[in-house]
Amino acid sequence: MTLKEKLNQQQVTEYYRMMLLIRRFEDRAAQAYMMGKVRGFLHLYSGEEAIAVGVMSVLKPQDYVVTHYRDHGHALARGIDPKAAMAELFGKATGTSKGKGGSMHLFDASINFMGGYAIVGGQFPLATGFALASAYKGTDQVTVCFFGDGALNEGEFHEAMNLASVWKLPVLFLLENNLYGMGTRVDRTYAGGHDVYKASEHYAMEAGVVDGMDVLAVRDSVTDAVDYIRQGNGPFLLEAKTYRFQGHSMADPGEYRDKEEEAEWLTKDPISNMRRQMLEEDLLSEKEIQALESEVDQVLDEAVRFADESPFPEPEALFENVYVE
Amino acid sequence: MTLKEKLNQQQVTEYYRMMLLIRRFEDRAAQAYMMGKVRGFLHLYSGEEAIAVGVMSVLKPQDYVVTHYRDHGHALARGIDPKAAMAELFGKATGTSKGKGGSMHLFDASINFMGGYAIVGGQFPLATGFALASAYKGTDQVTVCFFGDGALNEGEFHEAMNLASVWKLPVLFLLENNLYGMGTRVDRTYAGGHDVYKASEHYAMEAGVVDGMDVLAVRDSVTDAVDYIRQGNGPFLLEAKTYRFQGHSMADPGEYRDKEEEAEWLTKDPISNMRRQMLEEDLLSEKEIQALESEVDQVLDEAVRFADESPFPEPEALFENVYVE
Amino acid sequence: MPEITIRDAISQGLKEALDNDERVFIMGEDVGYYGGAYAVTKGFVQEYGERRIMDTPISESVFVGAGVGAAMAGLRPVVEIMTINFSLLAMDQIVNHAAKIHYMSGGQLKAPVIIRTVTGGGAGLAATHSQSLEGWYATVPGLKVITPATPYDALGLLRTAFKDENPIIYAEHDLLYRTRGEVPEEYYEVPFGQARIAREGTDITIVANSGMVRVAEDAAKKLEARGVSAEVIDLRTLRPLDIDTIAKSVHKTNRCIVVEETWRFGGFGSFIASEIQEIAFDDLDAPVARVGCADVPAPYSKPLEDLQIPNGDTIIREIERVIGL
Amino acid sequence: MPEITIRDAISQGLKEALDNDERVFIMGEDVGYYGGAYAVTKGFVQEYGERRIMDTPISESVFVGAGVGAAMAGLRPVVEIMTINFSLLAMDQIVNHAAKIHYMSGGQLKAPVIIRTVTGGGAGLAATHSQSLEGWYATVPGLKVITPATPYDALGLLRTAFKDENPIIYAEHDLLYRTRGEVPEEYYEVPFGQARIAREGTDITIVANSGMVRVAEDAAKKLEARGVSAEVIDLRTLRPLDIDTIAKSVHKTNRCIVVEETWRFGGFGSFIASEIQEIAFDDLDAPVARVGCADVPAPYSKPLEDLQIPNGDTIIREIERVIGL
Ligand SMILES: Cc1ncc(C[n+]2csc(CCOP(=O)(O)OP(=O)(O)O)c2C)c(N)n1
Ligand SMILES: Cc1ncc(C[n+]2csc(CCOP(=O)(O)OP(=O)(O)O)c2C)c(N)n1
Ligand SMILES: [Mg+2]
Ligand SMILES: [Mg+2]
Repeated sequence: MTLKEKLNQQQVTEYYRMMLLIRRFEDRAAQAYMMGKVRGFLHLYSGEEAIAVGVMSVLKPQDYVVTHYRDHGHALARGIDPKAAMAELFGKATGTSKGKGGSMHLFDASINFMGGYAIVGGQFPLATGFALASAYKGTDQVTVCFFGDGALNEGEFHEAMNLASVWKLPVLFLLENNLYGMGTRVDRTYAGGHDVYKASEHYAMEAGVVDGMDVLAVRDSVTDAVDYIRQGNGPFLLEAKTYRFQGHSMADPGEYRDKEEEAEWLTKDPISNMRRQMLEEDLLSEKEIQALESEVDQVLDEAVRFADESPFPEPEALFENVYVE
Repeated sequence: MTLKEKLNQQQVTEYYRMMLLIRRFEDRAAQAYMMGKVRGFLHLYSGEEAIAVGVMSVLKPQDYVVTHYRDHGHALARGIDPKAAMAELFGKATGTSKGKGGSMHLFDASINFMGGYAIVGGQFPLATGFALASAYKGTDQVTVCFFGDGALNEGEFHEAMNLASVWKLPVLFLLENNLYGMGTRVDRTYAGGHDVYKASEHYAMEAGVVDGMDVLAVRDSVTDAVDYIRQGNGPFLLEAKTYRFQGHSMADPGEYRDKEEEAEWLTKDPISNMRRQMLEEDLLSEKEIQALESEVDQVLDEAVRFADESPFPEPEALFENVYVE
Repeated sequence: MPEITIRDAISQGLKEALDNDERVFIMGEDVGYYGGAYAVTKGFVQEYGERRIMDTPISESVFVGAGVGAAMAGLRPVVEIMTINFSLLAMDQIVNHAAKIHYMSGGQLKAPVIIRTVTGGGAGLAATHSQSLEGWYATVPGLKVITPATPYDALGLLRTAFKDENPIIYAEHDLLYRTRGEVPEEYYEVPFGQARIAREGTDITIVANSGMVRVAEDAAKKLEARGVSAEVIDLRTLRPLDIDTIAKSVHKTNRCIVVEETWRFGGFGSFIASEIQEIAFDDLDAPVARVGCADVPAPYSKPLEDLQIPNGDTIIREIERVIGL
Repeated sequence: MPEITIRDAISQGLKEALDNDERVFIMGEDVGYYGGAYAVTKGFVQEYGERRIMDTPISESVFVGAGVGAAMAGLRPVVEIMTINFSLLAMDQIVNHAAKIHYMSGGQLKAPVIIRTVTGGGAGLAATHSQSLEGWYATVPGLKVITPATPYDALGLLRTAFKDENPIIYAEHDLLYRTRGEVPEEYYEVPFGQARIAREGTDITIVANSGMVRVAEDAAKKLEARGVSAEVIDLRTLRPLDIDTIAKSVHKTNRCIVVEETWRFGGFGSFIASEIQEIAFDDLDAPVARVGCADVPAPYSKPLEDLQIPNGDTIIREIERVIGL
């Protein structure tokens, strides 16, 4: 199906713009990391943008989003301010968490972006809790819980899937299956094989699978899943097939992956493919696209400048926010 | 099928005798508990005897057995000395663990009875370890890991099922589904519903289900499962449907169970049913059975006397066996 | 003033909160139809219904984390972990999530969850079921740790807990549930971080908490018979910790012994001892002494268990050894 | 003598064990084709094959427990937990199982497993990834806890670990991997429970371990410039703990400060401080001082992180404050 048939121009522009913003945000973050401005572990979302953007296009403001450490894409697509996000990566006082969380722990409570969590699987229990709160209050909020294929093997995946199903909680478990958990391919660690979404049968849960390199496909699948959940039917497991275009983190040369496999996935790049399609369908002209791209660059120039120029936290900040007083 | 067609007289006698030994061991333990001679939590295996006896009838001496805190039945069926087991319950120096483990933590390394563990689900990882060791060494040992329906919900169940399947470990996961984890019925906590063994599909594991109130049925199913495992095919999940005839522990009045449900299950008593069948088929006469029963009582008289008369551990024992020197 | 048990005091506090605050609900293993393993929530599900009294699957990590998540989403959950030994399975959710979310989010989010659990040994439950791990939690910034020793405090501290906006470990000692004491009918609260002088004295300060308070009082009585006047301080809360009250007492008595029911080797009491010798160095006529459990896993057998856990005589012996009174 | 890094020393120790003892194998997340998150096992899977170098699913509880089980079944597993922060997910297997099996079985079973893990902060990984939790493990009877600070010790202690029959936590500091030092070509071992005088001095004893040893040495250098001669003691192992060497040193210096890289509030160092003031009360010219991390979750931002973790100046300030040197 063409883009045109499915979307209006504004949507096309928005999705493309957001995917590009994420990709280029990651490029900036990587640069800053090389320059020593970003510390710790830095995990890039490049290649997986269609998922975050497709998911967020469906959600309402009151819905909850929670994810793991590879969280920039989810945060940006959900609407975090790129300046504040970049400042957080730079460890600055103007960062989303005042420099306390860093890349792996982005938060923005104002948009119910409930956090990136760096303990693999740690977000599962929290997600059931958000969903439990919604059910308890009787709202129609949905919680989206992003996780990776590596997290499938943690006990918390099982505990959360089971609890969500028994209690019919309004949560969408969104698996970003990029085939690897660090250096280990999913089929070497996960007994359920390649079609992971079938795990849901074990939990009497509805499930589906979608091409995670196609923002429209993601949007459609998530629309169905979220409708199902919002109608009070309980949880849903959606598997998005995807690939990360970089190493696991900046520290990872990524030698364990097959070059052919990498090349094949690169042809599925959600951004360059959407760009080509927009041109083919005359949705946007080359010039319009370039304008959009340079607008994104400006936003990111601004974000990096803001992050660079912002002050580090004052020493007193060390002791703030340990407790709610 | 009749008993006769399946077993010789010696086997019938053995199985009946062992089931009875377990039942009456539990009765003695309960009495001793009331008299304050057994402390802590005491969980009786009464009603579930056919499983332990059926399983152990299949195993070879070199196989490993591991279980949870409701462990007397497994230990006795595996061949633990009733005297040493009872002494352990009494906290005596002559107990299997010199009084250090108690009812929930029976061990007998000499028969590869690797322990009862009181943390629900705690035995799963250990079981994969025993099986891993066998695979690593290239022996044909099988590990049997007993667990309850309540343990299904722990993350370790998932982690162990997955690991065992991915690594094709020689382990039989033996679920004793007695419908309740303490006071909570399995269908209130487990999304997979009543036919729990189907969970195995998720792990690409073979599985089956058996009437846990019928020692022959258990024996047959376990024979198949163990053959499958010993041939190097990997793990197997076997669900035995059963019921505990007492409360969860001595502290539990058991008010949460339906009286009709209880009455119905009592009609499935593996011991009285086998007794009746033996008489009907003329396998043993009433007199022979009574002789056997009083022999069992003698063994238990002796066990209780031994436990009673044995000394408590000396104070120095407190500091022994903390470390291997 | 009416005399009630600690069990009743806690039940009362929970009911008040359920009655007054619609955001409050209780979840945990067998808190509903079983009535709670220690009967604290007996009758609750009948009174408040399944929406507010939720039996969970046996899956400590997910239901503790769900409590944290629900708290982050605006509710006031009370999560019961049946005993503190099982909290090891939820430790990641407590230490890496509950305790850190406020800080990592730069103060954007908070997790006001009350985690009730049962601590202590002495009931013949052996090594896996007799631990007092609250000292570990007390070392984690972001958590508060409450250990009531009287009905008055149990209720007063619980009321404070419901007003506090931070994650709280509320540890109830298994052997104290039947302890009786006076509780006023008028409303009162007991603030966190204010130790209680359980008994006044002039010759030595005995610092204790939870189950050890009555042991300390026993020692104090025996010392009195010898003409030694001991002051007993009940810490009430381990974090916040009221060092001032201890220091003030030691300023008067010039001698101090810290008593706790966990392994003396590395126990939290050593922190108190080390703080006191630092703050009150010039006041001390003798080193600060310490009493804790013998450095072995908890044994099952009664005579051994009696040796492992401190009693009044252990304290007196230690005072003789270290302080020479 | 050749100079090598700690990373190489550990690799060498592992290879020796793999070469000499067929029962030794290594398992953990990404220890194989990725080469280990900290590259300690780089090239191992190519050299020893998948049978002996096993990539596990991300499921800490089961693979740690499988190590315990395999050890109980006669093997000598080395289990790598990528960082000690993730050990919270395996804590039940470590604390309730590995540590207690020998005792609970009355000495029948043993679990000689080496759990290698990475500890410490300072790398900008923020609150969930910067903890030093080895002090908690050190309080658990049944475990041994090893914290090497030099290449010599890393190798020598590892060799000893392979000869020891108990479960061992071997904690490697993330910032020490590149630390270089001399390591003899001849075979040697470093026994457990024997602290090392890292630097001799006469005026004050600084007790440290792991990453804090070089920090202590830095302080000592600065103190020397002021004319204060500091003795630095490297504990090497937290359990067994060599209190004698410290006491002997304090007998000479009459002053002591204990430094550790975990929260000062309740840190294991307080146990050392409290022991020293007890044993060496009459030797002390000033209270035993303590330095640890600021009582907050680890912040991401560099200036804050630098404030949270002790450095040479922190130690000197504390000496001035408490001891007044
Ligand atoms: C409990 C835990 N174990 C291990 C790690 C180290 N670790 C960080 S990311 C990762 C791989 C996760 O893979 P996956 O879930 O597939 O997510 P992806 O990185 O592919 O997006 C590992 C092992 C961790 N952070 N937490
Ligand atoms: C980790 C953990 N959580 C909770 C408990 C308390 N507990 C002991 S037995 C039990 C129920 C287990 O039920 P199931 O597995 O079905 O075994 P059954 O008692 O029916 O044989 C519970 C909740 C425990 N021992 N360990
Ligand atoms: Mg992945
Ligand atoms: Mg059950």
